[in-house]
Amino acid sequence: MIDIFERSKPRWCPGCGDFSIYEALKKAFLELNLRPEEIVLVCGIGCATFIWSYLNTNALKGIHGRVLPAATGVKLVNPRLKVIGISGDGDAYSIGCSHLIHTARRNVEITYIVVDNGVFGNTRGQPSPTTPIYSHLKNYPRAWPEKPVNPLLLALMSGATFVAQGFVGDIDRLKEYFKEAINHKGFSLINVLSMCPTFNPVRTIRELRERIVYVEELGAPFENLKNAVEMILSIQEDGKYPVGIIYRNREPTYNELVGVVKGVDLSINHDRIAEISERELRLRLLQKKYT
Amino acid sequence: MIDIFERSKPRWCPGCGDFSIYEALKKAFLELNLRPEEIVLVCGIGCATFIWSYLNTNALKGIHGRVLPAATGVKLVNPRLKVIGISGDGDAYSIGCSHLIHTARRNVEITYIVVDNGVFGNTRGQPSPTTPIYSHLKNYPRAWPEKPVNPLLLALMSGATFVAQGFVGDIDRLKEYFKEAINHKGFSLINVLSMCPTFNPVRTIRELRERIVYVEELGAPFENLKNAVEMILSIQEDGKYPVGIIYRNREPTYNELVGVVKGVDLSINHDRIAEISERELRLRLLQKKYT
Amino acid sequence: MKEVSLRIDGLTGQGIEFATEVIVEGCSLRGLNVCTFRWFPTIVRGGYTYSEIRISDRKIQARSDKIDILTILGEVEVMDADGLLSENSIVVVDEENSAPRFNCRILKLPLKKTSLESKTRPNIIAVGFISGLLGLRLETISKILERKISRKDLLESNLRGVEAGYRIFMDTGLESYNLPCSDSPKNVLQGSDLVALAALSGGCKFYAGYPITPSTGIMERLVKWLPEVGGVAVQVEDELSAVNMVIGASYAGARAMTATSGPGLSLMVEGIGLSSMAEIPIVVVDVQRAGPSTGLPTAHEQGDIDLATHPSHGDAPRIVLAPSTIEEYYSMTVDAFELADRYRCPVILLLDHAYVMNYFTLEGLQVSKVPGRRLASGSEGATLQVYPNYSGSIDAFPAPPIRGFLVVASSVEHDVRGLSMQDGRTHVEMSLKRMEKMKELEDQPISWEVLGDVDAVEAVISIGSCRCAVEEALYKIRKTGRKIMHIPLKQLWPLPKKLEETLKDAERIYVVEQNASGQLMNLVSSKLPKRVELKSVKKFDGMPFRPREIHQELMDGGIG
Amino acid sequence: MKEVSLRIDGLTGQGIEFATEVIVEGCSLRGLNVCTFRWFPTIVRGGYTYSEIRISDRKIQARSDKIDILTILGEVEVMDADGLLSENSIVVVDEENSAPRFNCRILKLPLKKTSLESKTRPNIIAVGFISGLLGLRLETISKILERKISRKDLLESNLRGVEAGYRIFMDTGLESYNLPCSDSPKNVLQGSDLVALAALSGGCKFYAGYPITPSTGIMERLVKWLPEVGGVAVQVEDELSAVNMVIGASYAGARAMTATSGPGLSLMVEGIGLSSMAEIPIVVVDVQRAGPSTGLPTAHEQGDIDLATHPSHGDAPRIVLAPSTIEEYYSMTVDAFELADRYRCPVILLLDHAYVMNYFTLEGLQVSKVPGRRLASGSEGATLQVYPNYSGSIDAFPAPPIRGFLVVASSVEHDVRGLSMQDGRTHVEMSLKRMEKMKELEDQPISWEVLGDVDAVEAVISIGSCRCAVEEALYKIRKTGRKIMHIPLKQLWPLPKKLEETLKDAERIYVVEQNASGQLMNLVSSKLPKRVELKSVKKFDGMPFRPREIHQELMDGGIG
Ligand SMILES: Cc1ncc(C[n+]2csc(CCOP(=O)(O)OP(=O)(O)O)c2C)c(N)n1
Ligand SMILES: Cc1ncc(C[n+]2csc(CCOP(=O)(O)OP(=O)(O)O)c2C)c(N)n1
Ligand code: SF4
Ligand code: SF4
Ligand SMILES: [Mg+2]
Ligand SMILES: [Mg+2]
Repeated sequence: MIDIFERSKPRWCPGCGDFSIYEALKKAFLELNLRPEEIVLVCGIGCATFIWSYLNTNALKGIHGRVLPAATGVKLVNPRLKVIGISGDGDAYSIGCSHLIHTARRNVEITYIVVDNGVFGNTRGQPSPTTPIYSHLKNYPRAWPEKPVNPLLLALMSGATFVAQGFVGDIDRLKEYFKEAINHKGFSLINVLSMCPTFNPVRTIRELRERIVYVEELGAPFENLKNAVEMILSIQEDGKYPVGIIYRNREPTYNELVGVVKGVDLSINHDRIAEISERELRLRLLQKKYT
Repeated sequence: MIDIFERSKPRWCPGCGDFSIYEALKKAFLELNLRPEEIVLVCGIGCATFIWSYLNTNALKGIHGRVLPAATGVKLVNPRLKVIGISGDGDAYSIGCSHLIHTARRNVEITYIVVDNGVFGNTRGQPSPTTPIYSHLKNYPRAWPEKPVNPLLLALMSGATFVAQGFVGDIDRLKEYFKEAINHKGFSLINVLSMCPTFNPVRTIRELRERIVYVEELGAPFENLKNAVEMILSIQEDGKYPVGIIYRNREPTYNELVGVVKGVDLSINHDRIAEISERELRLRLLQKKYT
Repeated sequence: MKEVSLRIDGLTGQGIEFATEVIVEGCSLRGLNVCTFRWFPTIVRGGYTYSEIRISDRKIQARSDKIDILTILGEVEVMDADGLLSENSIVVVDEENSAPRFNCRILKLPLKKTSLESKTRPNIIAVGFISGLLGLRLETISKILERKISRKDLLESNLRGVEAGYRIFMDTGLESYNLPCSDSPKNVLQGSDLVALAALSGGCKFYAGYPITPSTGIMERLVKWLPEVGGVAVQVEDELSAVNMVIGASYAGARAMTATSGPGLSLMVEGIGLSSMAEIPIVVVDVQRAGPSTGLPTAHEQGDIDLATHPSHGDAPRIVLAPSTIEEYYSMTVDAFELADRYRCPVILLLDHAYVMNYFTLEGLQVSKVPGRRLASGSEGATLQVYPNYSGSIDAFPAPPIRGFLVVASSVEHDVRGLSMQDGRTHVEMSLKRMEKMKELEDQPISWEVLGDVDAVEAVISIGSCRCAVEEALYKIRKTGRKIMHIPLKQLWPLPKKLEETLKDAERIYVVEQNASGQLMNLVSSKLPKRVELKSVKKFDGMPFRPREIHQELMDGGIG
Repeated sequence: MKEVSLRIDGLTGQGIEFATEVIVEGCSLRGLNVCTFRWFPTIVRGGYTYSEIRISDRKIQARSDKIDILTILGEVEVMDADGLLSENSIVVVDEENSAPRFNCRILKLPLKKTSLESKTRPNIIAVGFISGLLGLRLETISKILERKISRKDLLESNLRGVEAGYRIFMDTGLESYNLPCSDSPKNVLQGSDLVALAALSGGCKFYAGYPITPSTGIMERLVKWLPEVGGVAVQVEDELSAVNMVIGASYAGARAMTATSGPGLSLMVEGIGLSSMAEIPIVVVDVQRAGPSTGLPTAHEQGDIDLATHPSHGDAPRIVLAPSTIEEYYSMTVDAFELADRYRCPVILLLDHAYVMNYFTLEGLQVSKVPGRRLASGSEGATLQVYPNYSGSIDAFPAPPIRGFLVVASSVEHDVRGLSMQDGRTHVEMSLKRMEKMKELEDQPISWEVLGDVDAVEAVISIGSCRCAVEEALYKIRKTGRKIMHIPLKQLWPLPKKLEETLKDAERIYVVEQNASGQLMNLVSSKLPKRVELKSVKKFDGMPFRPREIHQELMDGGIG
């Protein structure tokens, strides 16, 4: 079969975790029977986001950290499009952190994939918000002085209705999470534990493999926030990483909440506008009500 | 006694919650025997932040949403200064949201007071990130479509080492929280439940009074994250607001972590610079180590 | 021209805005033209404020050179009144307050006392009094109150108050101004109404914004109106989000806009560059306020010319427009959407605080019927390009999904298909292609006008709302036989070639603008003849020009 | 002048940077001058890259006009070599790769095979070969490797590889270039070393930044060096945070700086306005890269002139400097800290990718001994003001705590004490006060130079690193007797008055810059004589000018 989703041969460093995400995502698209035209990849800046060059879909390659606002604009206007946001951990949790929180609470129907390799790969090796405190990275000449962020918990606390963590060492499951997330009505965050062999010596696939805990076996996905939070906290206390779909819930999406379930009406209705104009021009002041 | 902390008579709308915060903060300063010169108020933009005009201390009145970065700069350079950040809920959780998360995880020794009146007061009545979903506010002509943020949980999840919630209806306790926060070695967030009678009809002092739960009685402050989170979630599930110091912990501060416990050495040592210059100019390339 | 100018001074929270609205409506219902200006502070209650209402039988869009009736509601020090009061002016002050020392007729009236009696507030009593003085009928004012106030008890006390105020006027025995009232009402509105209406007319279907004075009114209107035409307006977390969301919406097919003021424009700069590079059309409205930084957030200034005309790192083509009349607040906002789509680039509309937030009579608005955005369809797939060369017309816009065609828009350098290209040659080609689009507008600027004597050797260049004050000043000067042309410069970027051509024989040029550093002067100075006498006419005290201020500058012998 | 130019082409990940460093060090240890240029893509592995090394007995800071030795490591299509190779050039290619069709001496060598034998990589074999060709001693190269590589096995394989490469050279029987080597080593470094060192010298004690190519090197150095002088450098969450943190640090008493590139500068615009309004000195380094938007992030361009010179809404005084030689990367960075403190405003240093990221020989650096910031003390309390008028010298800086004095700095309009003022009069006074500071620099610009024939009627204006390429081109032209003056414009804002004066009799002016829209031309054009022949000399393919490119433009008859 011709690979309809391959635009060009991916070119990451050998051993880069990004390849697995590319594979898993391609498979998810194929298994969901999606057509390239109905998918929009909204990408930030960073190695992981290069995926827009390699995957054959529509793409809006934006600027650093602004994936979610741009993706929200796309989804509000045309919800028939499958909107997939792609960021690295720097793009999502450093410069883009605020948008994650606000997009989660709006519950915009976006599949947000964050490739978390614990480093700024593309700028060649500085610590990222998921780099563990006291790490020594290649291009930061001192021990890193910050506690890492907690993306899963931040998303949950902000009202995300689908929160998962994937692992590049397990492409099949990753693909399943992607599929579930794409089918989810609402905002989904999938933080994908990945690695950057070129610049992040602190995190290796072996180390990751040893530290992951599949949460299915612990009763996930939960619909109850408290259960999800407790589970994550417990697993993290043991120095482990939860992997799987942790939380899932159906709540009104932003398109539903702001009244554009079918998207924006792109045709222009001059009569309607004339009516509004007539009403507002003539009666603008008289209309204003004081109580 | 002359009020050394009063610069000029405060001018908020009658009934505004900001007066109580002003009073509580002034009292906290007095009871802690602080001198105006050793305090720096770092303020954003919004009604609450006008406090810099009324309180007689040093002040850095910055721009909207950037209180915490500016405050971090001050504290790193001179930790002998008591650095108090003041924001409204819009300043802190809307435009400034990302800085809250990153400053919390750095554990910068800043007392961050957020006056949470559930509305953008200063721009005359738009919904803020703490406005409840479906609210009708004065200057937003439709029902508000967003779930509110969860400031206490966000701060906790980000690693804040002191998290409290105050209530303007109880100035005495508020003052105590402020005092404890100012004395805390690390980042402290005090979210103060307040109201804007001019623009926020949704939140009244009566309603707030009915819905607060004092957490002292529930064993707070906790040192254990899980306990704190569970308590907040439980209280919120009941539609109530926890009030009190919820969480407190001693961890290394950012000044300690980056090696400026006593602040930055402001004198210039030309010999030391010459040494570095000599070393780096001559041996720049030879020094770089590959492994 | 018959006109009366009145002003109400007091403190925020005293209902001066409400009083203004009622009087403005009253005049409008009686067929008069109005134009207002409000000075107000950032604090919501208790700060010094005043409201100026100019009433005339002619179209007016500038401030008045005089105050006929000054009503002082609070215990305040009246500012900005020097030389505006004459012996014929009437000053109304509450009998309990200290009377100002003006050389005119001072009336000490029982405003407060009467308001207590009628269980309302002094502003309402003042409205009654002023209505009488203006010759507005009590029933007109009552009708307005009835439609404005829904709470019954409140309405009743207001009606009582207005009547009482009216009665005070009757008791003074003063004569009403003899204004040419009629029974054919006139439309009155704020600039923000026009911008929001024009957005609808221009086919805007998506708005995202973050509140900031003085732009917030535009968002408020669109949150209400856009859903009525199948669109949507959202309030977002900050300006970074706003501009990027608008870009996403436009990529997906909708004409889209955001509005902000200086600090927000500063934050949007990176996004504006993305719009330019990815060739995704957006409209960014910047309602200027006094800077720099937070500055005087509720005051009028034209200090964003510099930033708006240079709004990004790199070579990022953009269009910057500055409408100069209230009518152009409508027409040029529509233009902005058309130009954005035609040239696939950001269009920045540089607006004035004074026009956006105040009231103006508007008549004979030409409602635009532009066709909106035409979307590319799958049948065009074969010839379709994401980044075609500019064709001289508005191409069909490629929004996903298009059968057989993928829309790849990108912030990194790309070829015509949108695919990433890192070689220097593509960068050169595409940079030139992007810039090429600007040439047409250089040659055929939008809304170009030369007013007055086109062959004069004296010329005025003005920007935005300065135009109307300049025209009033020139009206007087021209009557003396002095010839001056006036170019209200409305397309700031790209600068029209016509500017240089038109001015090539000018010997004396006045550049009129409202900022301290002469940003308009800097912008145009390379287009002006070299050995010309140049005079920068600036005002930057937070208030719009009055005609006489410009008049004086134009009459001053000394230039240079 | 004796010189050799070499280039290594291949793919990222093939160790071309390492090879460059070793050769550069080798040359430096042997007393030669070098200057390099690296072309590289955004992808970390597998993208086309090349490294150019120009070696000379004289000081050089521009690219070469020729390639003497071209080594091709990967299977790539060689770019940007047109007209640079002559019959005397040597092209080295791996015997397993396809040979390019150049009209010069092609050597197919067993680079890969040999590298496998010596358990190292082809880049090392190439280094050995090239060293031989350059006449560098094998022991020099070995010494370098010993100091660079700490892992023993790696070092050994590298030493083997270099030796094997050297042997290949010997086997070819080629003659070494006869370069004037010596045993007195020369210093070599990157622009980022100089900027970081100058920050220390300028008294900088605080750095906050967010990584972005090509500025990141400056942060990396300061994270290491600042603690050694009692300061601190932190990596923060974004550029908004960086600029505001630096403002906070400066308020608290420390000279402070941030560094970024175009996209980051765009995000810092609002903060730069705060620095200007609150009169808190900061230094913002912008290492330009090719835009707009993300553009070509690893390429050289001078496209941020527009934004840097108009970096805020409102009237926000600022200083913009663009050093033009590697030596000035040091001296003008020190100047930046001095000027920021003297005028209490933001200083933007506009730097070039090519100078920041490449290697240059530096000799005789004048180490600055500026006194750093002087802090105000309590004893001055009585006369102290937060916002004094500019006094003509660097005032003591008021940082809290000061006994008996409160430091109130503010983004909103304020009086001299920093207290909020909302009246128009204060705004006018303070706006003028802020702008007044810029006048001195207009009259007495920093680092003003006119090179060559000051009385010539032909002139070149250049910016940044273009200077050195221009000077090389002019060197040839001047030898023919043609007189041209050259102004490397280093103070972009405020524009020096001297510019206009110096050029008033010019008849033909070339403006040399590296961007598509002619931003420098736009900036200076109002200062140029009106009836002058103007030629814009631009290059914007992501690479610095070569002297011959400028030479050709200056020799072209057609101008205009
Ligand atoms: C405004 C802005 N600041 C900084 C950069 C530089 N930059 C590009 S990618 C990146 C971070 C990359 O890290 P991450 O998001 O984790 O992606 P990765 O490369 O690791 O996949 C940064 C800081 C930029 N492009 N824009
Ligand atoms: C960059 C920028 N955007 C927007 C604004 C306008 N603005 C001023 S204060 C404010 C929010 C006020 O709300 P909050 O922080 O809750 O403070 P409050 O007035 O309620 O105390 C906004 C949006 C601004 N000053 N700067
Ligand atoms: S630098 Fe790291 S993240 Fe980037 S492609 Fe290479 S391995 Fe992957
Ligand atoms: S508008 Fe609201 S928040 Fe602002 S001063 Fe008035 S009551 Fe307080
Ligand atoms: Mg990463
Ligand atoms: Mg608020």
